[in-house]
Amino acid sequence: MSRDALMAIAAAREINDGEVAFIGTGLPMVAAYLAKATHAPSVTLVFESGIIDPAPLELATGVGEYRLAYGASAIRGTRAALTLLQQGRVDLGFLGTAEIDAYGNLNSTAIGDYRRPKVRLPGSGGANDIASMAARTVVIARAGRRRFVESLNYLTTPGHLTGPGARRQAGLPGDGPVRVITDMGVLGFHPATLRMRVERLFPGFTPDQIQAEIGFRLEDPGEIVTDAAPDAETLALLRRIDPAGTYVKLQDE
Amino acid sequence: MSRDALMAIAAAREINDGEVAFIGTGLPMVAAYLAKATHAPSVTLVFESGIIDPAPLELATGVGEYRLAYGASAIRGTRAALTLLQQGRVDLGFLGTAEIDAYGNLNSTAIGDYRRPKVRLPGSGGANDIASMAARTVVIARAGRRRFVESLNYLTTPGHLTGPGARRQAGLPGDGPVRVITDMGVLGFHPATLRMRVERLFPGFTPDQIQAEIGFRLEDPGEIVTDAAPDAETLALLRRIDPAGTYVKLQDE
Amino acid sequence: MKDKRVSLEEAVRLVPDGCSITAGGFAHSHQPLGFLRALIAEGRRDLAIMGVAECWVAEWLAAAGMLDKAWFSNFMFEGFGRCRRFSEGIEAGEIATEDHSHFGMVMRFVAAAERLPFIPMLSQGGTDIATTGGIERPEEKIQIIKSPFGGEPVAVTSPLRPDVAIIHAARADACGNTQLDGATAVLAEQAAAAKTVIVTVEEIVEPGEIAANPAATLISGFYVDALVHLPYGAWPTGMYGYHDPDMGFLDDYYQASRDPASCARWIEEHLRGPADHWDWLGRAGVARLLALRSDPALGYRPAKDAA
Amino acid sequence: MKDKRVSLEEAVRLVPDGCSITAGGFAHSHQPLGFLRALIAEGRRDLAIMGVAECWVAEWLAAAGMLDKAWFSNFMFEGFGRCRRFSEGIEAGEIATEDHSHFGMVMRFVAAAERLPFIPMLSQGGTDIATTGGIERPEEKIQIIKSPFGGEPVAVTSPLRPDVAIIHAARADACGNTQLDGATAVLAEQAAAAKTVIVTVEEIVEPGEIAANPAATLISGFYVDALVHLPYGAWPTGMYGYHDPDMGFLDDYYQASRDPASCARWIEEHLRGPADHWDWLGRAGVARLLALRSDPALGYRPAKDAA
Repeated sequence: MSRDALMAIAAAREINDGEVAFIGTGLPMVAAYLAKATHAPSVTLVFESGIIDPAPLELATGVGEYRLAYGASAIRGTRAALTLLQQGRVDLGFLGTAEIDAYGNLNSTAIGDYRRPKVRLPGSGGANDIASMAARTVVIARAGRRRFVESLNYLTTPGHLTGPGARRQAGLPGDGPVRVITDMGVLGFHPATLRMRVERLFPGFTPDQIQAEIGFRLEDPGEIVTDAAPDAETLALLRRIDPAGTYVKLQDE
Repeated sequence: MSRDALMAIAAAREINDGEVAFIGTGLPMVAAYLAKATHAPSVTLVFESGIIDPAPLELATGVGEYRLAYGASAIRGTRAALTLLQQGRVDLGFLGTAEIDAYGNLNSTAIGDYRRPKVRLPGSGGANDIASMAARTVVIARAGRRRFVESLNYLTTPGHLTGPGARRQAGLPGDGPVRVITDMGVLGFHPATLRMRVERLFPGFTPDQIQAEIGFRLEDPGEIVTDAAPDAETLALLRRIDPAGTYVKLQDE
Repeated sequence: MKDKRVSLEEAVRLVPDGCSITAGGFAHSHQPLGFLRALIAEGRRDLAIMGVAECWVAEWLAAAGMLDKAWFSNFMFEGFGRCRRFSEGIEAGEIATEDHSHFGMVMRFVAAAERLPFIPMLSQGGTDIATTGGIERPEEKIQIIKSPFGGEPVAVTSPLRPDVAIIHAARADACGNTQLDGATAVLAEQAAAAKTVIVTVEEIVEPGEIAANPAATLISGFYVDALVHLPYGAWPTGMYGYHDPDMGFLDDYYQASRDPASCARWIEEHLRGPADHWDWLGRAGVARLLALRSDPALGYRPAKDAA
Repeated sequence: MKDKRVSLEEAVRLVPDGCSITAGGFAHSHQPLGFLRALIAEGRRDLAIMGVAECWVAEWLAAAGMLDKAWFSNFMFEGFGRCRRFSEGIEAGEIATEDHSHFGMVMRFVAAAERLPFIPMLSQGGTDIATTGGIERPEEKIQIIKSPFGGEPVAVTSPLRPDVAIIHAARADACGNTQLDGATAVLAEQAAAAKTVIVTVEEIVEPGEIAANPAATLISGFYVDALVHLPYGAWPTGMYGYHDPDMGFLDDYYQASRDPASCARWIEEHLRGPADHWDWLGRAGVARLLALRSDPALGYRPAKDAA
């Protein structure tokens, strides 16, 4: 069983039927089509390029890629897509990141000083907009102490900022991140502190193994669920959605 | 010679070639097509319905009328059309009114108290937007002491408000009215006071005759031009644009 | 997306007494008059309208005695004259008003749709629209503030959210992905601003027909709460690409509206009389309706062919 | 409207040293690379980019040593990785930056286009985007203010106006009424915000062809200062409905860009080497270009047919 597959299945689980989900390239796209093929047939997928609700014949390799446009019920521009976020029409968005802190704040801008960075990263793109304005967000990030850090080099994308109440003071309408899907299990946020804690484990992992890969102290968990291994039908679906394993390899390398 | 024709010709004269003009129903529409057929072939006409730059085969009887859409280079909605005004893309707009004061402020809302009016009029529509945001405007209004009043019942649409500097303080980007075309001649605004004065006379009229039909004292005029009677070619064009005399009768009744 | 199709009767039940409505349309074009007739026949009270140019909706609600309040920018009958019952209702103190420019109304809808507590705009400042309230206190609607960047004065306006938007469009798929041909008026902004959205359409089509021209989709299905298949649902106003306005029928109302008693009889006979939408259209007659049909190359019926 | 057609050489002269540019495009789609190649061959210095997703424009300007400053939201090569010369230029302190979210950039363009001294928006607040300036002082870019109506905190951002917008589109008439098929990225907002607008197009068509689908007109002619007929003007990025991106050619650059010296040679050979647009395309070869052509039913080239 690959970690990719477990992550994609966990991400698909976050999508409820009938919702509007804002989707980026990569694993979230595979997860979205997995959800649509299973428990969420009437989910509406929105992409920052302005493509709404497409029915692509092949997996697209980007949100602006032409094969993604096929069968779309509406195609506009980037402003229109992002305005859906500001309108509160988007229930759920997915995010990736180079760094993440205990409140789920993300850095995809720079490592080192902003004006003279050690590594310049691509920048927010739509991530800040999704994180600010979608009703809720899910972060997808492999565990690791260089990614899960005590203190970000740069806060690109808001999680819960400094904790309860901080998002409202900053004028952000969405509720922020509800899950962080790692390659070992799924983290959530403690309702009182809005800091991260373990919620679900992938088969074979323990909370201590996750903590060892996280650069800050996780809150004590509540009840923890351990996922069962995915069934053959789900894996077959993943294979059909991403036949070349472009985003979701079914075997770890 | 009809007063309609003189007014339409005077209105057409206000349109310069290459400009973008925001046009309403009625006499301004006839004037715009007269200008386009003569000295301003590359004027772009914009209508608040969202129709841009059409080439109608027949005179339309409204800015949202379907025959106006024919040949348009772009069709959008009302927000897009009005946004052109906010963008500063509109050089010139035409306005009509029930009441007008010495500064070119207009009332098309109510006669009497606003909450319990003697006569309820249709309301601003796009007029306030055109008057606020077009680079300049031209008002078309037959002379008369009940129309040209010392004090408006309600200020719907900004002219020069209370005089120099007032538009900037109210956040209005356009320069306001430059002409008021009556059925006796054309009024302008004194550069120092921004109050109305006579600029041009239609054939056979005197400044005193105009003053007699105006309910406030006009500023002393500068140089006054007296228009020549329109030539046969212009009248033929008017007839071709508005064959039924819907908006511009060639003979006074 | 989900199937949004319901019957006209079910859709009418989404408009309760006392609610505020906004309706699509511009001048004599694509006003949702088929729906409105059913609403008037059913009977409602104390409605408010929040409108830009849906003159027929405002007028018929006023004439039916169902209208209490109006937030609006311009209601008049192009080519005829004033909306008589609406205007006289205001003059009689029966309808309270709040005036705006067109852009002012549109921007209030946009602010409501986009969850913005205010939105800056460059018109309305300096006028009685900004300083004379009819329903709201003026400072609740428009203020002139200084830019936090450069200190320049600029008008800001507050959001305005209708309870229900009622829109007639050309076509939609079953999920409510909706298209309209020709000028689109304020439909997208009205649908995005309202809490509940009812769409009536000339045609319900397969999703593939929407997807064949996805740039023309004006209202995505996730905005739509109820979708009703209602051919000639704009009649007697027109539908670009389908049929012209029925100027004769509109004039018949306009003439009746000059007098309150004759107007009341007209409303009773024409709007409350028909048993349903088909009876409403049937009384006009097939020949009359088909004579309005558009020339497909022009999108309208040229004068020489007019009914 | 007026005829806006000029030669590529004339259009390039509209971009002076030291000016700020914004360019159309999204990921590997419709970036104005034909124009950019000519600009790089001609040589400019101290340019600034104000961009949303025109990664190839930013990267090639950086690689050619022509880029000083970048106001932007995200530049990366989807499917490849970082924009190496651009990123390393920042790391070396040669390119100053000002970061935004996509919506933040778009709203600054909208504010500039609409003459608004500020515009409210619901993202960017609470982050280093709002508090860490690279070119501007942070309080010049974003502030959190209280709504004058209800006192709620809301972020406002200031306008940002590029000197020149460079856009590649599908078709235009001679007056510059411009259409693009597929997702339209930020083209309309960029064109409206910039002081000077240059459009290059696959096809110049009769006005009637634009008027046949007037709802698809993205940029009206009065926004356009110069119009250049430049087939394959997006190549090696793609053009929806015309041709796919040339992933092989893009990868060739990406591999070269890993090392400054090999990258400099690539720029010299491929961008400064060709005599003109036709030589630039000719070196790629007709077979290669035609192998990218879209399947008209799909708008792209399906994998089984890919070059």
